[in-house]
Amino acid sequence: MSEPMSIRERIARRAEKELLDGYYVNLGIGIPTLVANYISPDKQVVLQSENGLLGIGPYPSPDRVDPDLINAGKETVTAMTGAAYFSSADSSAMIRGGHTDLAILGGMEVSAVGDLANWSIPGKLVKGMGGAMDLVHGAKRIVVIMDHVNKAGQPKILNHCSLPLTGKQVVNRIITDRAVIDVTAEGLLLVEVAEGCSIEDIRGATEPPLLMSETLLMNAY
Amino acid sequence: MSEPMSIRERIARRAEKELLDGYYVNLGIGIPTLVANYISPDKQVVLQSENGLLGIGPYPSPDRVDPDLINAGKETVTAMTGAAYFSSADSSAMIRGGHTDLAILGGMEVSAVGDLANWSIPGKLVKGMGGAMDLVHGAKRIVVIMDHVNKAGQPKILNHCSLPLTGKQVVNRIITDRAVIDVTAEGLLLVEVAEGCSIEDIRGATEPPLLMSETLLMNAY
Amino acid sequence: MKQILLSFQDAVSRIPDGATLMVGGFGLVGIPEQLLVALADRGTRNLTVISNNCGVDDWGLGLLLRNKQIKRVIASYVGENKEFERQVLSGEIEAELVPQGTLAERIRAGGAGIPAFYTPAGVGTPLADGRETRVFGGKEYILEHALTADFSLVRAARADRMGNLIYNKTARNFNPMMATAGKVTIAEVEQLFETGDLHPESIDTPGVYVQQIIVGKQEKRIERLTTR
Amino acid sequence: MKQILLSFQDAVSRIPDGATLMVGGFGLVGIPEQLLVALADRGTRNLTVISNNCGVDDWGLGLLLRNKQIKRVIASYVGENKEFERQVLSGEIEAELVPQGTLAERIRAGGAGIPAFYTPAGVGTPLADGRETRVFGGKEYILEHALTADFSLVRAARADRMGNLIYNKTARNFNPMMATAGKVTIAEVEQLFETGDLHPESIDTPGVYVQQIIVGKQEKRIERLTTR
Repeated sequence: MSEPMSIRERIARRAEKELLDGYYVNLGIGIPTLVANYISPDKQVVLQSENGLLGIGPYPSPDRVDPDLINAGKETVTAMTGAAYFSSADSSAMIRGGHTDLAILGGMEVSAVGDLANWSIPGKLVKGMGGAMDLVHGAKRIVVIMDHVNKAGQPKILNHCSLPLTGKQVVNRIITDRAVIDVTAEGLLLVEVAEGCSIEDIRGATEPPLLMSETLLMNAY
Repeated sequence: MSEPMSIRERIARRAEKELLDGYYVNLGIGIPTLVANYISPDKQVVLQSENGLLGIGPYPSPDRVDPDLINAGKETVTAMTGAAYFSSADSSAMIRGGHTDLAILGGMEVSAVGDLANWSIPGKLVKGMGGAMDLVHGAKRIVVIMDHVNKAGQPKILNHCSLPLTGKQVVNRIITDRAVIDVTAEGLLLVEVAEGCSIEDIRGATEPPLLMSETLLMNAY
Repeated sequence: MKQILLSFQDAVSRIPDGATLMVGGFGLVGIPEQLLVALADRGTRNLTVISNNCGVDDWGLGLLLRNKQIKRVIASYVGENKEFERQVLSGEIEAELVPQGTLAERIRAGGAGIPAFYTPAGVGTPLADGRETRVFGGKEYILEHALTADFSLVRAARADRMGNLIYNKTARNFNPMMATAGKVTIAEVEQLFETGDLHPESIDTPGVYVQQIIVGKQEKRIERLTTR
Repeated sequence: MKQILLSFQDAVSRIPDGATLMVGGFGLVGIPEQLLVALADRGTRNLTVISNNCGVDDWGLGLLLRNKQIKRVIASYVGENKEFERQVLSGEIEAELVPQGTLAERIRAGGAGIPAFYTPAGVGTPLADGRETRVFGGKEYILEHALTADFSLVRAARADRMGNLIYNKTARNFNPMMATAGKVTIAEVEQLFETGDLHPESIDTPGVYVQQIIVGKQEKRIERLTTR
């Protein structure tokens, strides 16, 4: 139990650095939601929830749980001071209209050109796209966080996605337990390598070729 | 001054009969607005204002004027008990979406098939269509109230409108100082004649041919 | 002024087999709990349900799924509802999965007299297969059509006798748009107030959109209790 | 958190000649009074203005009309503004008259990432000449495109430091949509509150839409005083 937790935590801690002071941010369901736990107190970041809340606060103490107050992952939450509630139509207008600085989403597969698949495995799993298909076109920047390889050890960063897409050419950055990779016009660019990994490890676990950043950071997180 | 007032009053009093108990109604600018003054106290009618109010109340007493509370004609008004405020987008959604039982609008010209012109006289007057073009398609029933003839004594109910249209085939009923005329699939149907007018008077002041209602009321109002 | 219903049995009795229903809520939050219980009890069949998701296996729309009362679902998320997922995968239920923002906007359009609009969500995905797309300002969009329903079942915290509704926190979600897009909107409310007791500037759903009101005690089951 | 401006001169100083502005209000109600006075004083020219109407001859947008600072107007109503009507008839000003609901919806679409939608308003009128129309469900509709602006100038009753806005009564009108559709939205507010003083369920415009706030004393001139 402790090892998977620490991988999730490593990814979440690294992803937190993507949140800049003053940002409005949408965190997807799953590991992305965990990022909120690591937000530095010297940043003012406002978290948006698709179900109609701008300003998600911390999880409530047990005596302050309000069953009518949840995030998009259906977890009970609180609202921060200065929050606002609105309908799902207003919420998606906010997302689609480009008013979110950053969305951090989970991923099943990401392609060399930034295609994202994260909502369905034909014949096996129907998760539903929820708000992800709106987010990938609406948020100003899309960061996907996921394990670098799947349970069978196969790459999740592929030349072409095999699963049904969530959006085409929408991902700006991929953060995994092993590396940070940017999607650029020239191709995938390796910008950071996690502690304990070599460049060759990353290359071996990533299907498309990787360009090396001139400012590549080793042991970055 | 007293004669034009009494004509306006006659039209408004007759138009009031179009408002049924429980109706949501939009009254256009001008004579239509006057209709509100004659609403029978035994009917519950909710008046909608395009600028974002459902439940227009009476004009305020001088000491209760709120400059932020006006109707679509920009007159200071009050809100009735049980009113709601909303944006112009929500207001037009309410109108366009078919949630208004009746709209009473002023008219410059109405054609034999129910075309309405009421927003512009090319080269002479630019009034603007305001909410009328939304109302003529959104309200379940459109009643136009106007003088039967223009200042030159010429018919305003015409075979074809000469002025720019507000909407095509949108009018259900015309109420003038002289008659009530329904727009039907067979043509214009005379249903009521006002006091002091004969059928021949109405025919002479109306360009299209008129069918006679089997229940035609003389001296109706 | 609005019809105040006295029993949930009565409230759902006019919903015929084969009706199209919009059902408010996101997860279990803001769902018309007792209307769904009554609908499950009544056994109304062949329903088309438009809702963001389908509750859990034993509560909310999950009750109707379990009884196989639903023929077709338009939703954005199957999530953790195992029975819903099973019925979708086995083809027992027809499911149209729609991006959440598109679903919300299609419902809003239905209530607002907008027959169709363009949105970027779904472009380049299997959702766009065979669909009409169009480029505006160099970007590709999909044409989406409005949704309406025979009945909208919504849940509000407060109502007055004019039908004005106010929702609590994130229980607002899909309820306001659905209230506008149902031919008949039935509001299940926690509390009914006299007209004038609700502030006109705080109304989320003006009374014009609500045809019937029923007061219902809410269990407000929690799907994922998360605390500090 | 949001930038609180201290002078109206400063507030309008970044609006360049040729800018497209959305200006809230309906008649004189809900207009950003002092921002317009400052814009008239500064003499910024060749403006494109999107607003429901254009104030009166000596107040609101009328001040800019009088100074011939406006090149083009997109509005739904000229009404009783004589100078506006004179400039439109003489061709001194380019005026695009748009049905009020279409104007409101185009602005909402601009803020909501909807590039275009269909509406029945204007079908069969000169507004439809040369325009793309389409039949849905046997009824004809016009394709309308979204509107956005370089700057949106809105007026609210209350704001907090997060930029959340609450409007007063019918002063809400076009302000909420315009706040969403401006690249930079400047909110002229009657009162500024500390964060937390406004109720989260009563916010009309969430702070994400507001970039700058300025507190302004409002004259609230009345166009048509009507009393019992």
